[in-house]
Amino acid sequence: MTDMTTNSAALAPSSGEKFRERVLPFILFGLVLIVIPFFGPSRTTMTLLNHIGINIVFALSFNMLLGRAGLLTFGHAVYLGLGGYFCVHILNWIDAADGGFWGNLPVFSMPVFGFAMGALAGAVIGWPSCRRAGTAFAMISLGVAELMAAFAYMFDSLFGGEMGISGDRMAGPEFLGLSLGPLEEVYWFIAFWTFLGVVAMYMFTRTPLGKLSEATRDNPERVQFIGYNPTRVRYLVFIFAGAFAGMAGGMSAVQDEIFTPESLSLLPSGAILIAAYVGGIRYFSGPIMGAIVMTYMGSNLSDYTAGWLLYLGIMFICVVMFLPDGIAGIVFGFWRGIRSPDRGHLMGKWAQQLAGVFLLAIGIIVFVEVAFRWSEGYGEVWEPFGIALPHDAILTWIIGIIPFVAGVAVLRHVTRKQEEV
Amino acid sequence: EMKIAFIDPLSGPMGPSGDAAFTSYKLAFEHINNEGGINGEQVELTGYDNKVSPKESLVQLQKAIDSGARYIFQGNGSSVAAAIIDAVNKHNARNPGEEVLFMNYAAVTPAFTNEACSFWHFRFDAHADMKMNAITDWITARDDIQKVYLIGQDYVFGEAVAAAAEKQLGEKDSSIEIVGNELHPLAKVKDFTPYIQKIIQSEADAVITGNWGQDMTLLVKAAADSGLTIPFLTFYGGSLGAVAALGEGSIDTLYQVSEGVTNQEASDEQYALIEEYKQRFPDYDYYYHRAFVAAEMLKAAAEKAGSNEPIEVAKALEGLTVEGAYGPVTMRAEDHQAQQNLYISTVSKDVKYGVDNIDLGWVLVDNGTIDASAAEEPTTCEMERPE
Amino acid sequence: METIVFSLLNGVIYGLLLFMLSSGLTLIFSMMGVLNFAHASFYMLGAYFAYTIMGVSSFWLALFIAPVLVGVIGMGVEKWGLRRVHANGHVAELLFTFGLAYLIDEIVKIIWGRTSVNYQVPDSLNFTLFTLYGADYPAYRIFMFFVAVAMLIFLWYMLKKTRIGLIIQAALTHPHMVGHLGHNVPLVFMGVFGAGCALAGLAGVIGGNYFITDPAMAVQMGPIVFVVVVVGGLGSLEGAFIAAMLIGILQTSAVSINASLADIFGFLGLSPASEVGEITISSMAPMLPFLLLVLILIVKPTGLMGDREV
Amino acid sequence: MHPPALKLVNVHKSFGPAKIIQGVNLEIARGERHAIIGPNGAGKSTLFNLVSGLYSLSDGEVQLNGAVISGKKPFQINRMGLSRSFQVSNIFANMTVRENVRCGVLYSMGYGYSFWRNIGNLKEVQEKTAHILEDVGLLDKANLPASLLPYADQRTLEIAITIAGGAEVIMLDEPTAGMSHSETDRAVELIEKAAKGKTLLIVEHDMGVVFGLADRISVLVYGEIIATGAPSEIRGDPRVREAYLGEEADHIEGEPA
Amino acid sequence: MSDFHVDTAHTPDIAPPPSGEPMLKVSDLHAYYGKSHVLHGVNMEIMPGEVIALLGRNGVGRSTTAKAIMGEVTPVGSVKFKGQEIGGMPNHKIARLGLGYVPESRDIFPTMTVRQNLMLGVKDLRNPGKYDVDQMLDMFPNLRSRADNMAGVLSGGEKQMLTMCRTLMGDPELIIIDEPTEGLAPKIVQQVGDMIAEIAKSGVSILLVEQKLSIALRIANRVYVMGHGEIVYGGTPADFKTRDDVRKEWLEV
Ligand SMILES: Nc1ncnc2c1ncn2[C@@H]1O[C@H](COP(=O)(O)OP(=O)(O)OP(=O)(O)O)[C@@H](O)[C@H]1O
Ligand SMILES: Nc1ncnc2c1ncn2[C@@H]1O[C@H](COP(=O)(O)OP(=O)(O)OP(=O)(O)O)[C@@H](O)[C@H]1O
Ligand SMILES: CC(C)C[C@H](N)C(=O)O
Ligand SMILES: [Mg+2]
Ligand SMILES: [Mg+2]
Repeated sequence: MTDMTTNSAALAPSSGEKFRERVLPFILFGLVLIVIPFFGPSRTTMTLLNHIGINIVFALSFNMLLGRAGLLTFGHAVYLGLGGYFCVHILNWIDAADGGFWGNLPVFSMPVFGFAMGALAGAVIGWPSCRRAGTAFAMISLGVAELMAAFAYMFDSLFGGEMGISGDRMAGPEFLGLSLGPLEEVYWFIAFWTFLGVVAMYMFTRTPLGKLSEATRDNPERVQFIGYNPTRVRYLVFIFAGAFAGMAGGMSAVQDEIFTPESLSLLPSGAILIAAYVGGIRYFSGPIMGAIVMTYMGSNLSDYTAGWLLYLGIMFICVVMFLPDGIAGIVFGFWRGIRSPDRGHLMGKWAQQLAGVFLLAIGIIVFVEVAFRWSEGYGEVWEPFGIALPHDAILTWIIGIIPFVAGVAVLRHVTRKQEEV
Repeated sequence: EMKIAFIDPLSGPMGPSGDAAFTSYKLAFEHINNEGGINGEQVELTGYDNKVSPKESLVQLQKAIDSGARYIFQGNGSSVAAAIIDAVNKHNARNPGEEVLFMNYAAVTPAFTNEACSFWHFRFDAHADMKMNAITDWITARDDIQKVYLIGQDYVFGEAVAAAAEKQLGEKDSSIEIVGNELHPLAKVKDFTPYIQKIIQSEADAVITGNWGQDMTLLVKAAADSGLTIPFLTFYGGSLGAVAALGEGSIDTLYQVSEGVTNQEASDEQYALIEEYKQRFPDYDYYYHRAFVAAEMLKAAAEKAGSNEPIEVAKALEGLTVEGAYGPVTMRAEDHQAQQNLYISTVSKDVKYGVDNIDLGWVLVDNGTIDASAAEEPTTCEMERPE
Repeated sequence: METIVFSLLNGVIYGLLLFMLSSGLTLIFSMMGVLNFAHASFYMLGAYFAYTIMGVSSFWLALFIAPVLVGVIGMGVEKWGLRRVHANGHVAELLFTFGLAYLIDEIVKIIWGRTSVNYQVPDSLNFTLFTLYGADYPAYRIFMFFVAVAMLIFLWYMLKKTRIGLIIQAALTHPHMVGHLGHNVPLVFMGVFGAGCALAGLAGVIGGNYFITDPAMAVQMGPIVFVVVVVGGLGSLEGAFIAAMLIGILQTSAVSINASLADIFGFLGLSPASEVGEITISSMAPMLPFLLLVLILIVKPTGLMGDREV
Repeated sequence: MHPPALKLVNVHKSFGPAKIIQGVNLEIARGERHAIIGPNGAGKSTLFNLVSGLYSLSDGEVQLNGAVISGKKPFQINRMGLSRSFQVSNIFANMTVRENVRCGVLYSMGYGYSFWRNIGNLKEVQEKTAHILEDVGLLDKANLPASLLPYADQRTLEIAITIAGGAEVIMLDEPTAGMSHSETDRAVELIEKAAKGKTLLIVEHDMGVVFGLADRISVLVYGEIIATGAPSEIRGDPRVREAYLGEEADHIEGEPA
Repeated sequence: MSDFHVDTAHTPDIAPPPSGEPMLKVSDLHAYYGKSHVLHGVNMEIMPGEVIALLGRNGVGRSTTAKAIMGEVTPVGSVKFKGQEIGGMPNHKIARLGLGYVPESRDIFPTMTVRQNLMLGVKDLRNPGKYDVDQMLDMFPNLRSRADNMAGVLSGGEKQMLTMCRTLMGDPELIIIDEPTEGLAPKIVQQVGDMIAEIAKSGVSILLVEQKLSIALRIANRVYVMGHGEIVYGGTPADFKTRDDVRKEWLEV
């Protein structure tokens, strides 16, 4: 620490620092959101971007629990789902209404209703479950998710059974001149709410309650002795997390115009857990990065390879094992590194690590791709860069094994050296 | 190049159902391509895995449309079909000039060609009421069946089957008692023994089920394990593995209604196709006859319209008739429901083509042919057509 | 009467299978404090290995070799994966096994395909044992029964009566002290994880052909196994047994009850035509275990027999 | 006449069959600096846990300024003006030093569970935090994560969090355990400053600290107070010598400030 | 790490140990808790059959020395047992070489009976040591009366006896005992002292980390005093008694 004055104002970051660290990133984020459409993205890209926006809000809300409050949940999709369902119903009410409140309600406002519904669901479900933390909380969330999904399949009039419920986003009056028909208009809608959600959730971390949720994560026992009830803290945070998830649900209702019971189940909950964790739950921006990367991979990787789920699994395990700080950890580590005095040395280390990872990746990709084609049984042969790699050729396995082994060796070497320091 | 998207489960518990159809379309379009394509354009067929999830299907649909596909084939699951119909309607309304057509080859909830009918949707399979008609006729003709048990999957299609059975049995023969009406979760039950136990206790003489995929196979497997040998009247007894699960027990207990049976009289051409299919895809049997019909009708309509534009093709499809291997197929213009012969078949040892790689196969039952005109049902469709 | 007998017979079998699956999980959790999310994946591996072994040899060989193979894989996972993650705490361990489950599922799909394989009950066990009220009772179910009971006895003996059991039990609370007494704790942990996985594998060998062997079997069994272990009380073998039986019987008997909610709560004015009223008990079967889980955790967080909170 | 700041009446605590606290009666006047000493396992920390609400009493009653607090939750007792530290450092490891102290300050300044205010804009909170940090000498480490602090600094932070809320009654459980000589001296200085005008209850094994700081001392052995009195009395008490001080009693020097 | 090494073994206050091959030789041992440096180069030697008392104020690092030897904290420097380097060895291997450890925390297994606790001390059932359970119980009648009780309900003194017996069951050649009398009633302190003397008589070497001078001086052959993470004094009890300066500077408050 450089500034060692006893002046109390010097403790808090200077306004310049504040601007750089707390305002500038959001301005940049907003600018990016505004600029994107001017590159004329295709419809596919638009859809992807919209889903990324939804998942950013969803992942951040998830991380209010896991990263900030230390509450691992396997059922966060319940709140997104309930918020979303509520909004699809509203879409239908708007569609059916002749004037009146619903008739004059712009669809643009859906995330507000999703937020309210998510908060309500969080308040109801959180009441019993927040009395416990740790594994008990996680298990309750798992039970609740399965229960809600089963429940949804039973109540057709609310959840539409297997078929789910669809709505029409073009219903109701326009707002800001957006009919919400074409995807570009939906993009503006999503961008607006994503930005709002991100800013709101960031602000939340800066409130007393936000800070206390971190304190409760670190040491719930001690929180009691500074005058707070940890159960209460968890409960309030839980409601907010549910609310923002519901908001993401509202966004999704408009984008996808359909909700099905499975959106309440363990699968989407698990997916967002992975996204947030891969992104890095210790950083505010981690889940954002995770949501971007995972949504992109989830929708595009599958176009390139049948083995995309396997790659995701491998990636996730590697993150858990070697990079507990996730992508954000890498990004910020890099950023700190290039500004630190021994950057030369660090760069060397990174280069080696990168080379190791690259080699390892080649090995893994060869194995996976060849194996997948082999298992399909249609006799298709993988031909990267025009080199045919059938599963029964020795060359194939050499090309797989050598980089794999070399990669492992390089990485071990780097870690060893690091430990010796 | 004409891009066609096939959206269905290609993995998971219902994967084989989707894959069997996918392979059929592959072969059908391969033949069409070999003969010069459709209006000179080669067909490019791409599969999209939807895991029988309506929401996932819409994501895949969007992807398919974005990649240039204008014809969407789907069949496994009426819940998915409903979502696709809705999405296609919206897409076509919002993107004039870029319309897409939905070719439904198996989702047979009657509503799709009745109150929920759409100009952009065409169904190539007979719907549940039509098939149920054949089944209930067959049951009422049998004096030894007095108690019937209904079991099905808990979703629109399962509900439609149950409703049709109740209604038609009530109308046709009031002496027949429905001793059970059960819906179980779709693709989630692993052990049907408790359900079979209930059937045994109800002392039913026959079971009617619309189950398909894994739910069909596991149901009859559990029945065989518990020694239940009453007739099973099914829509999809031909699902992969069902016959194998029952073995010889399936003879005269497993029945199905379909648009064709491999062992029935047909042209040499058809026999050759059946053999070619089996040889190309040894895991499956020739089962989705309507896939070949649908491909042929698409080609015929496009050539009749002289264009591969969906809207033109759709207009040409209306009222179009093609001569199928098991009789003529007509696309009724009123509701876009294909009209064709239906056949009731059961399992026999004495067959030309076995299924499931064993020497049992499907043969027509006596009086098992229902003519298209007899199978036809009225529609309530009020179709909105683009000008 | 018939209904009750059948529900019991089937429920007990299902319960025993659940117990076989959860015993390994209980073992691992009680020894190592690891909630293994990939447990059901090891169950799946057991089934697939058995299928493959049966293809070249016999079921009886598979019955022994498949669990051993699964156990060896489990030991590898512990040694090269879990041990590393351990330092980052229980959440990291849990997430590791969570990712592992994905990985195993995908690898199974590569090796054995995305659809089910034809793993059948061996002919020697494929006969009807007796007929009851007109329904056949396959001999295989009785075989399952005996294997499960054998597992229960084996585990109980291992945990309570052998020195290994003592060492493991001691290592749970004071791993370092046990080390200072000259026992190789990491090896014991690796062994325990391997043994737990092997038990899951054995359940797979037995359950894979009774139900169906496909890549979805892990995902479908995963959550319910957790319910058993948590409801029974984490780490309690007796608890797991009781919970497995309870859930097995509960779920199976629910399926056989035709009554609807209106039949039961009709006196409260619930109409059979209403959406809630028309729900049948049998259609609620799948959600019962989870209802039980949530209720138990809220009311008695230690589970039925457990002595510590989850 | 004020009621005593803290009053323990016939306090009992058993864990299963083990009777750990067996009838403790104690009155601590306002402004008093009271030390509890006794062998390991005598129940000193248990007594702290009982008073602060972490454990529930098996029998007896605890009063804070005349109000009964036994049976209340720890956070309720804290809000009534009693704050405690822990024998093993019990801080918010992943937060910075400043955030740690700030959390301690928040409730007392009336910000409760507020989620509509930006903590950075709460002037008084920032100032009070800085003030406390300066008092305890952690200002220069304010932006370090607490887990990276050296052991003695963590102990200091533990004290800082305890006094941050401005409670009237402060209870410190072995605040100098594990500190070196000079660190101990600094801690004692800090404790004296922080406890000025407040009531202090302290557990310590370091007799230098105890005899230097306390107005009165109680000796707890096997869950019972065997002696209470001024330091000089305690030092001379033969029972205390036998049970706890042993030979050490001869070596305790005067009462350095 | 600094490479330079102060050989404290030859500073005047540390008398050389009796000659011969040491059973345990600790040279320049450092240890850290996270970033805090606790041991700053500890040197000591223990000869076969010796009882060594390690004295020092609270928190100087005596327990840490014991832990570093046993591998509980990572030792930096050299720890040789019977000539073999044991730094970095897994703890069960150290134990199997014949080094027993009774930690400060006692760590009895509370849900097991006294007998089971003792049985766990045996490293290899096929090759048991010179003691069996009955002998142990004979030695401590207190324990015999509670042999089938859960160890968790034992009194502090009984627990202490149990942990020591448990370690003896493993037939160690050297036992490190950390604060055996901590928090014990004076009467029990006496008992434990007798017991340690008993063990020493049977030929086992002992490194006793102890605060109570009376006991330490009664049974030890030699005394080490620690201060600031290093050894500051070494000598016989007789010599130590004459060294008021050492007592004043390093032991008293
Ligand atoms: N939660 C508990 N369950 C069972 N026994 C307990 C519990 N907490 C404390 N004890 C026991 O109560 C006794 C007193 O413990 P306590 O921590 O109060 O001692 P202490 O006087 O603070 O000792 P020290 O000076 O070592 O801190 C000990 O024997 C301890 O084992
Ligand atoms: N786990 C730990 N983390 C951080 N610091 C520790 C830890 N354990 C001990 N220390 C610190 O290391 C130093 C030496 O501790 P050690 O336990 O070796 O002392 P000791 O001489 O045995 O004293 P005593 O047992 O009387 O407390 C002390 O300052 C102590 O506070
Ligand atoms: C593939 C088919 C079996 C689908 C089923 N007929 C349905 O409508 O849902
Ligand atoms: Mg204490
Ligand atoms: Mg110590």
